[in-house]
Amino acid sequence: MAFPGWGDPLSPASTHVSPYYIENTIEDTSVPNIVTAVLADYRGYDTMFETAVIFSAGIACLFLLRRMKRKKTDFRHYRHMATGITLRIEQGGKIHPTAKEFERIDGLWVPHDLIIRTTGRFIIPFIQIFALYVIAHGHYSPGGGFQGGVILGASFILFAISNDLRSALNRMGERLTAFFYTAGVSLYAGTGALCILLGANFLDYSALATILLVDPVTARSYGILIVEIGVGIAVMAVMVILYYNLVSAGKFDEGL
Amino acid sequence: MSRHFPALIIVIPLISAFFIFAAGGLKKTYCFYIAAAALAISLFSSIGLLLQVLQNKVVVYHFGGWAPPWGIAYRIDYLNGIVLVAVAAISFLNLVATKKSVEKDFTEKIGLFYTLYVLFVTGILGIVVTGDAFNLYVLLEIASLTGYALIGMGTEHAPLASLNYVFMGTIGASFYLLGIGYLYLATGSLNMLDIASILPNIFQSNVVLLAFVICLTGLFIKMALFPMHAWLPNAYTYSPSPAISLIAPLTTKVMVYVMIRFLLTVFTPSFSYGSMAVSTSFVWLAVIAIVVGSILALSQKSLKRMLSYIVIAEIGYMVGGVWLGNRAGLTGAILHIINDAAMTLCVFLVAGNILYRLSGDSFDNLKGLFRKMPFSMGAFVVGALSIIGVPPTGGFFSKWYLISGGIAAGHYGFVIALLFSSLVNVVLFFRIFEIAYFEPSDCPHISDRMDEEGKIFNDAPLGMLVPLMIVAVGLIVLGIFTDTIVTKVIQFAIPGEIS
Amino acid sequence: METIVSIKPFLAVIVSILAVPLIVSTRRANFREGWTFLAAFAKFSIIASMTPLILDGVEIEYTIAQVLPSVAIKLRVDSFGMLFALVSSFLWIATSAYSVGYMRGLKEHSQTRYFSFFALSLSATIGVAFSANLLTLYLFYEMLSFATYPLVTHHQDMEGRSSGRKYILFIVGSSIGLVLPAMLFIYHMTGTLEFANQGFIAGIVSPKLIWILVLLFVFGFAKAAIMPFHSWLPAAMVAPTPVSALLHAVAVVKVGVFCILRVLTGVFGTQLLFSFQMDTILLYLASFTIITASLVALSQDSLKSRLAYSTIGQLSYIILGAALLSPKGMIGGMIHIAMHAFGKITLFFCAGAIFVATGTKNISQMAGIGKRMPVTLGCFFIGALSVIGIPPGGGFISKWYLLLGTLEASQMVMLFVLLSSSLLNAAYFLPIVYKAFFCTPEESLFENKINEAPPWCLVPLTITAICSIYLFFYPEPFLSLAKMASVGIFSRP
Amino acid sequence: MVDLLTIIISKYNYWGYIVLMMVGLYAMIVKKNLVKKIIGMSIFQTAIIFFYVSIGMKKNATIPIISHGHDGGERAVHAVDFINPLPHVLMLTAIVVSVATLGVALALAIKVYRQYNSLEEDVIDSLIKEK
Repeated sequence: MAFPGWGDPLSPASTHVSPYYIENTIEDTSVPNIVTAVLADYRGYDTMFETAVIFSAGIACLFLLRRMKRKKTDFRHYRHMATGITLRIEQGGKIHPTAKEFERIDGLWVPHDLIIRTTGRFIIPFIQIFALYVIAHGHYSPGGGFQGGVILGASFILFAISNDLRSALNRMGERLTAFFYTAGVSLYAGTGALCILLGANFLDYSALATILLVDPVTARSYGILIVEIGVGIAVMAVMVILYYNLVSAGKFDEGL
Repeated sequence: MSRHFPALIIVIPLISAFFIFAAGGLKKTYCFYIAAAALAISLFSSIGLLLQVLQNKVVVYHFGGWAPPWGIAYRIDYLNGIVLVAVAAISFLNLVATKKSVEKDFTEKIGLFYTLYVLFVTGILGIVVTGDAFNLYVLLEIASLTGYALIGMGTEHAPLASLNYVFMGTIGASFYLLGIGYLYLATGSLNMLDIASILPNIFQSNVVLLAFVICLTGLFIKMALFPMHAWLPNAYTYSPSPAISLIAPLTTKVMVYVMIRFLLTVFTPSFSYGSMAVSTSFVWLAVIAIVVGSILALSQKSLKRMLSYIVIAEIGYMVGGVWLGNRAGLTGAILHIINDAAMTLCVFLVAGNILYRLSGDSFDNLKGLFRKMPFSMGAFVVGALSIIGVPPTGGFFSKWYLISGGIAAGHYGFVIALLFSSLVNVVLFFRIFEIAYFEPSDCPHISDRMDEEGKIFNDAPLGMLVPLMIVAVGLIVLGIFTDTIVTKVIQFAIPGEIS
Repeated sequence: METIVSIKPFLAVIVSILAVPLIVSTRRANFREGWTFLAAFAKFSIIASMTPLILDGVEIEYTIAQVLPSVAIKLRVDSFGMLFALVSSFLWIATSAYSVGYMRGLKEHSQTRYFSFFALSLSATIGVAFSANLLTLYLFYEMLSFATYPLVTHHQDMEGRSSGRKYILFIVGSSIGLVLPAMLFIYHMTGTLEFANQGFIAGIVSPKLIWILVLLFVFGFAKAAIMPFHSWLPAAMVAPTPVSALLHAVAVVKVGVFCILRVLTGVFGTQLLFSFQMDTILLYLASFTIITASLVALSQDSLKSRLAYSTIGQLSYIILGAALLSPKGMIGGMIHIAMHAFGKITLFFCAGAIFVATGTKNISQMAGIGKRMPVTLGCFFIGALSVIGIPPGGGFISKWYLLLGTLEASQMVMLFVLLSSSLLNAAYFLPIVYKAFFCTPEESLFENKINEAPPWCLVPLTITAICSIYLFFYPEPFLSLAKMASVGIFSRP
Repeated sequence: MVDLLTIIISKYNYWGYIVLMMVGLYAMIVKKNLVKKIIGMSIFQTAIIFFYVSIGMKKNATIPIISHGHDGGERAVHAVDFINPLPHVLMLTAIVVSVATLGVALALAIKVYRQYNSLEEDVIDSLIKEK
């Protein structure tokens, strides 16, 4: 047997396992998007671990880069926007970030560009709406947790770029992000564990029928939705935390 | 609950990772205890699984309730049952043994460290237990990513070494993934048993051959077999000691396990050992690995670096034993996966204790250590004897099986290489004993205190010593119970067609 | 040949290991040595209590652990093993007493380590004596090698380290490099390693391979110090004298020859060796070593190294006796283990006593020492007689049997070798005694008043000297044990 | 010659991914700049993703989404009408993995830069040699 040609419908790849998915997805899970069904149910266990991979990537970056203490030697410049006086603060001290009339000036500081800011402000809500749509509508159209999560994360990153990291951190702080990606992954793993507690195998969503008060098939489709949401949250948060880490080299206070 | 052991082994550490991460933000002291509890549970359930396997040969678990090949199934038989217990036990012991030095090295980041630790263990355990070729890839990546991070936080040139490890590791994993792709192309399935049932009809296909070759290449890179070993020494030398005493015993050995799994289960032996020329040439590769590893180890000047070259040589032992393709050789290889993991853990834990007390692990720093750290060095002696291969330690018996496998296969190059490396190990370790024994310690260290005979006594704290002692005793116990392990478990792990 | 299962052999092995933690944990010197004595006496009494059974032709077995299919870590006490065990366990008592005197006399450092490793190596020795199969033999052989390393390097100076290096390199190198593969080959061919009176590889292994295996074993057990694998022995003489005495006159070297005899008889079997003319090569190896060692010994001025080379020669007597493949020769070889042990340990004790009392190591500075230490030198004379093989030294018996063996096997060359080497022995021992006693006052280097070594040294060496005379008159139970053993070995199946 | 050409044409997906893979390998082996190596790494992984996705392709079949919910399942579903969903699923995982690897690799690169103030391998090597 040689290599099957391009798009050969009789190749073993498309005749052995995959037809089962295509022909039984509706009966098994009532999810029209077969990819979503396979991703989150038939091979849901893989997907849980790919979420775990993302999670561990986030942790790894924190572990490698995050600087808990700052060096005593470095100093900061702050500019009082009203008067234009620039203060220099030694020994790593900082003006409280909520003090709006001061702005931080560092090596990466650029005078703010009105156009970029406003465009960002306009676009970001639409991006986020679209992201939520992609997550929620993964059952019926291309999309799902990962895609949606990445788009959602992109919206935050866009905000951080168009303004600066500090204001992004004010909106979505480190702890909040951490909470999100922990919550996201544990939502996934927790659903699986719940299935064990309900007496079925791990990640066997049909067991959720008893608490969701629906028939097992619909329960599977709900279960898929739940884990997709978990994935979405986790991916979004990890994208954001990766960005924070990498741009600020783990110091979380300056950056693009 | 015992029905869910296969899931619990993996899922409990995974879920505990989230709690550890949370605890790292709130109360750092909890992290260790959560991790210990999680790993204890997975150790417990792995032992339970082994007992189930001894009872009814094989345990299968369908995730999501989907039967393979459509769903992902875990399949525990004699082969991975025993490896599973070894992995779980080692990761648990190391966790307990390194508590103090983690607190010393990562005061800020204890939470993150333990999160990565349990995630790594999750990955490794998953690799051992899974029955799905692609699932194995994902778990492999979890283990690798966390491993990169743990190594990257080491001393000196650790980040660079770790980055090179990332490159090599990624190439290895990607090759494995590609091989799986070809298998999927040829069979249309990802479940190991299903693939095995389909392959015999299409053995002569060159797609299968390509898949075989590419998978092996990936695994060889991952297990640092000789020509692809370049990443290992630096990564192991500079990495933080509590991490390396976890990574060094597990990563490479588990990769050897995966290779055995592929040769025996996925590509059935009739295919794997089909061509004499191929297997012989692989044994010769192993011989080169053993000889080169031993010789390079001779030229090292610091403990951890020397040990990491010994690890490279040990990989040669196992790969050679596997490719001998006879019962004795395979028995030796599987036995050596367990013994070598245990003795690597032992010596690396000692290296950790030394680094916990001393400024460095270069040979000059080892002077007078037998006085200063008698218990650690005592354990080190046991580990060394096991690596040299002195009865009744476990190392002797696995070496025994490997050599008799070599004789049975009439492959005397392998036999000679094994004997040679044992002799080199004698030289290596007695050199260290001499230094640690005779040279007066000229560099008194901070917090050296005198005992009543006026000797400097400064061994590692009890919390680190007790697990180390358990490991050292375990080496001898493994040796004494070799026959039980072989006759009760390993001989069933090898398919009957191999004589 | 009935066999009973009893834990006694295991106890005999383990008792001195059990003493180690006690020795380590006790700080006071007296208690420490007390433990050593306790262990020594316990060991000896256990072994002695088994002797009558053995003399009745019973064999005692005990399986410690099943480690490989059809191979266990297993002890079996037979007459030959019992002979060796008796000798070494008895001499341990004497040596412990002597060690106390010696170590205290010289205020040696780290005596705890010394005594504990001493006990450990004794366990290994008994283990070798009682081992029922090749694997067990190998296990205890290696254990002995590693346990004696700290004793050899006791002084921790440059010299001690280099000789320690040499020691480990020769002993462990040869055992891993030669014995281990040979053992594995045999296991691969036959599937078993149990010693049998007639050997167990007859007819299974090809002649050419048997030649190789025999040589692997004979050189692999380098503790037997057959040339060219002998040079560790003189080097190891840097160790404290009691160590040299017990380990290099009794335990270590005798373990070497014991192993060789065991393997030749228990693995290959005399018929097999005979049928392949294996005896000739062994005989010539042995006789070469005997003559060369004796010649070298002549040229040594340091007393201990002269003794060392004489040991090398005497060990090959035993090999030669076994290689004659004749019952009498075998008996001679076996009891020579005992006789030479008593004689040589006396000599070493004397050397140590002289060193303690006067600090001299070299023979050239011992002129007239007899005036000062008459008892010591008297015992030295007896020991020398025994080693040379002149009545009333016990060595005469063994040499007598050896000569009978050469006649029995009609090996006239060997007869000649033995006789000439006896002359050489006389030539390198008697002058010492002669100079020590009969020299003109102006030659004498010592003032003419008696000033012996401390009694802790003196008593043991007199005891061993008396023993070696006693053994000339009553060579029991060793002779009967050896006879039983050789009967078993040469009994036609 | 012609049939060779037809082979190449009919199986161009394999050649495509092989070329891409070689580009990635080349970058990882030859380039001295660590970031370029990292880029090469992701190209390498992308090549494999491309290969997998190309496996899933089926001639005259549509995307694996059944156009109606499970209440109205009257029209029978035939496997030949939909392309193979499994490779896409696997590659979603693989993409995520490669992103994660990329993140960790970049983090390490930043650490390296912090340590040596350079990402050029030969510069770093010379720095190490000096010590």
